[in-house]
Amino acid sequence: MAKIVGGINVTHVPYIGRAIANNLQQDEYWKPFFDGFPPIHDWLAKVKPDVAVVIYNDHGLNFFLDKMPTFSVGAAPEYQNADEGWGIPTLPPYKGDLDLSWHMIESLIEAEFDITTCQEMLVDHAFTLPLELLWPNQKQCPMRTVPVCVNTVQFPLPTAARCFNFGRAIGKAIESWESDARVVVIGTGGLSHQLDGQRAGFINKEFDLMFMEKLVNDPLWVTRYSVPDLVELTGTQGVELLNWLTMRGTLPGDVSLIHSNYHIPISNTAAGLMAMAAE
Amino acid sequence: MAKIVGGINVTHVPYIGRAIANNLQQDEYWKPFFDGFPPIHDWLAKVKPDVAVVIYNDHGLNFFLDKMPTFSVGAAPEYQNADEGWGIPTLPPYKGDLDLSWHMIESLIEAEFDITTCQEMLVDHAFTLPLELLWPNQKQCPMRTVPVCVNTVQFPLPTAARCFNFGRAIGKAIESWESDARVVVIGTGGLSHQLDGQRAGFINKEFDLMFMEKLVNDPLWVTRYSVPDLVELTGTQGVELLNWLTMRGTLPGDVSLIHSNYHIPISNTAAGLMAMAAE
Amino acid sequence: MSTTRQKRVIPGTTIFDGDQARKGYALNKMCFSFNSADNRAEFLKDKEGYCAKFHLTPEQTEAVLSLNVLKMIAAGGNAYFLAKLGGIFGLDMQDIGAQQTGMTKEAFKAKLVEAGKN
Amino acid sequence: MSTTRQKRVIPGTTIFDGDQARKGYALNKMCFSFNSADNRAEFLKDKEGYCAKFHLTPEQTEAVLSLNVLKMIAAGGNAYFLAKLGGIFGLDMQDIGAQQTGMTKEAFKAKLVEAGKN
Ligand SMILES: [Fe+3]
Ligand SMILES: [Fe+3]
Repeated sequence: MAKIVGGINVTHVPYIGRAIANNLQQDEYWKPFFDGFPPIHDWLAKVKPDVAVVIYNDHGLNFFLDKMPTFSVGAAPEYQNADEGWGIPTLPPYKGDLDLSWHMIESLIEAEFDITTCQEMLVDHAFTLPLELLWPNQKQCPMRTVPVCVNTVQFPLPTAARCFNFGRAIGKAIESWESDARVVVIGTGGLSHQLDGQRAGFINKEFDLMFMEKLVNDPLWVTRYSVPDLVELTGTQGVELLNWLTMRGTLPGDVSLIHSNYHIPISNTAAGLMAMAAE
Repeated sequence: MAKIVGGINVTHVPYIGRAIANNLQQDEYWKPFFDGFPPIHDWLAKVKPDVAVVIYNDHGLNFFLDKMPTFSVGAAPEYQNADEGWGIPTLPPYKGDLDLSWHMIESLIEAEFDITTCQEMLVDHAFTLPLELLWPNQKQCPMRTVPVCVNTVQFPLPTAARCFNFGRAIGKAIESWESDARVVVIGTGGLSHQLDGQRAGFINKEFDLMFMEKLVNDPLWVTRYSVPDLVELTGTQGVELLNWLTMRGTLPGDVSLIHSNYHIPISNTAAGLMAMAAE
Repeated sequence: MSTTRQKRVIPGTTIFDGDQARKGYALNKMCFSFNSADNRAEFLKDKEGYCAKFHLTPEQTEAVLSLNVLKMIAAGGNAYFLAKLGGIFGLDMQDIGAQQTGMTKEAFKAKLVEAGKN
Repeated sequence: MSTTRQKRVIPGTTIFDGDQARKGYALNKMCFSFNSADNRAEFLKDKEGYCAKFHLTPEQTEAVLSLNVLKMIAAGGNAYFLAKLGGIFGLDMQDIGAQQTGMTKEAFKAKLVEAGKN
């Protein structure tokens, strides 16, 4: 059976793409963010995953409001990045893992998650940048991948409890996959930020730090909050932390924190990073 | 609060469209099928619904395999019919009911159904023909409508139990809608038929009649069967009976059978029809 | 490359699962394009070229050109999408049923009527 | 016509719920089209004509032409889609944040830095 080696949560602001393209990693503005990664690179070199399941939200590249799924799972041989409207150069395609995709789809529907299956799928910055940050300076990402999208665009969003349980079902699916592959799960987005409205620029450091702390040993803590609570506490885009929570749900048993980092601001966002090893 | 007056299940073979267009209702081939409807027309005239929630499966008009939802709910002001590949004339647009659509969407996500919301949606013969059969000879269908799609195309399909519970959640959503509207729920498709393979033409009268009988007072009977069981028992397209089961789930409390009809064959299909009044 | 789950065997029946979907994606995508009358006309003008445009495998192209439904299914075709291809040639569901079962259309229709009598 | 549920009020914040989505569909669909460079060029050539092509309301068109983000949100615009419109004009998230909060860009950036210090 496949093994989940652990999980990583990381912010996905588009702006990061520009910093990488222009080699700004050691600039004053960017250093506190990029310096979070080397310990996680070391851990990845040690646990050697073959496949990355990436849990993120699409920002209007692959999905529009005509067909907006709550949860969707990719099942394509390859995933293309594409222009999101800013004319930023697109990244090379990502290898899929069709065996894992279909095994997950079968397990998730059996477990009564009503997913949308995507046999063709464009992946946006929320998928590409975390992979770029975690496996830097490569011509093409060395992982096989399975994209999983959570709707954080069109309200109502799935509840925190539903997301955690969705993560649990993904974890069980991976662990019941007849393969000797080593799998890392990545959740992207957040932490607190709000792009729109008179409250634009809202950040909540206190909540973010509590959330990161609880996520290790008491992840159900966050399920006490409704989605509107989470908007109030973390901002209209801060709710992307649902992707972090879904990732955490995938990890079986107890976890140990490998490394974490938190820095304000990157663009309008509180930038968080956490890696956890599965026991 | 809105009231569910009852539910209707009916076959949706495209061929029926041609019979209506050519006025063949009283021809020898079609008479046993069309004669099933007048008692249901009488019942509808008595219970006077304002809105029809139509539970069906898309046949590759609105959805392709690039984005194939398990469950989807329409939220458009109007739904267009369109060419499905056979060049049959398209029917006039159907009025939506945005208030009910969004109320259902909010309730269903809260109840942990991971639906796809469709703010633009083409409706195929599985939606249009049942409305045509139930409200014949009208310029435009007099109901406001909410389309609900169940995936019966790409396996794995949702289990029978999941479909029944999805129906239950739809029923609760309708009944908690602050409106004085009267709602009829329609499930379309089936009964036993298989279009593809060496077993094409397979029909299972015994199972269909048992299913129709159980659907009134013991609908959970069918949840003893897995989806592959249902394919074996009813054919590759016979699994469209999941739409019937979903409809049955929406009806609160006990139901009484208004009328039913069963005739073999219409095209390659065992044609079923049932109307049930909610208490 | 395929799922390792044990599959249910139902004689004469192909379940359109992930394995079928993987094989048949290009073929089904071509059939989906036949919702448009323009695309149907383009296909009829140059069938082989149209198949190539959708990157069909040789096996799929051969099945389409010979209008062999069982071969299309073996190549990953899904009944709901294939029906749109059948429609281009004016084939109804009894034509397609007869072809797959190796019966005459009359015999196939008689078999359907018979199913109502038991 | 709107949902009858009681809504959570969060000052300075619009939740993109069904009511917003109903109002904003045309505007958001136009913004979604800006994933394509050709469409962005077409919009820049004739902004008003491009808005009309997507059937924007007068209120939406006015908000787009004046590049007023708060008005776009009031007219049903969603932040994720509106960002694609902002990108056309080279606006970054601090420009957009400053405009909405009535601050200078420098003050808005200082406010963000401040949030890291408490
Ligand atoms: Fe984001
Ligand atoms: Fe059907």
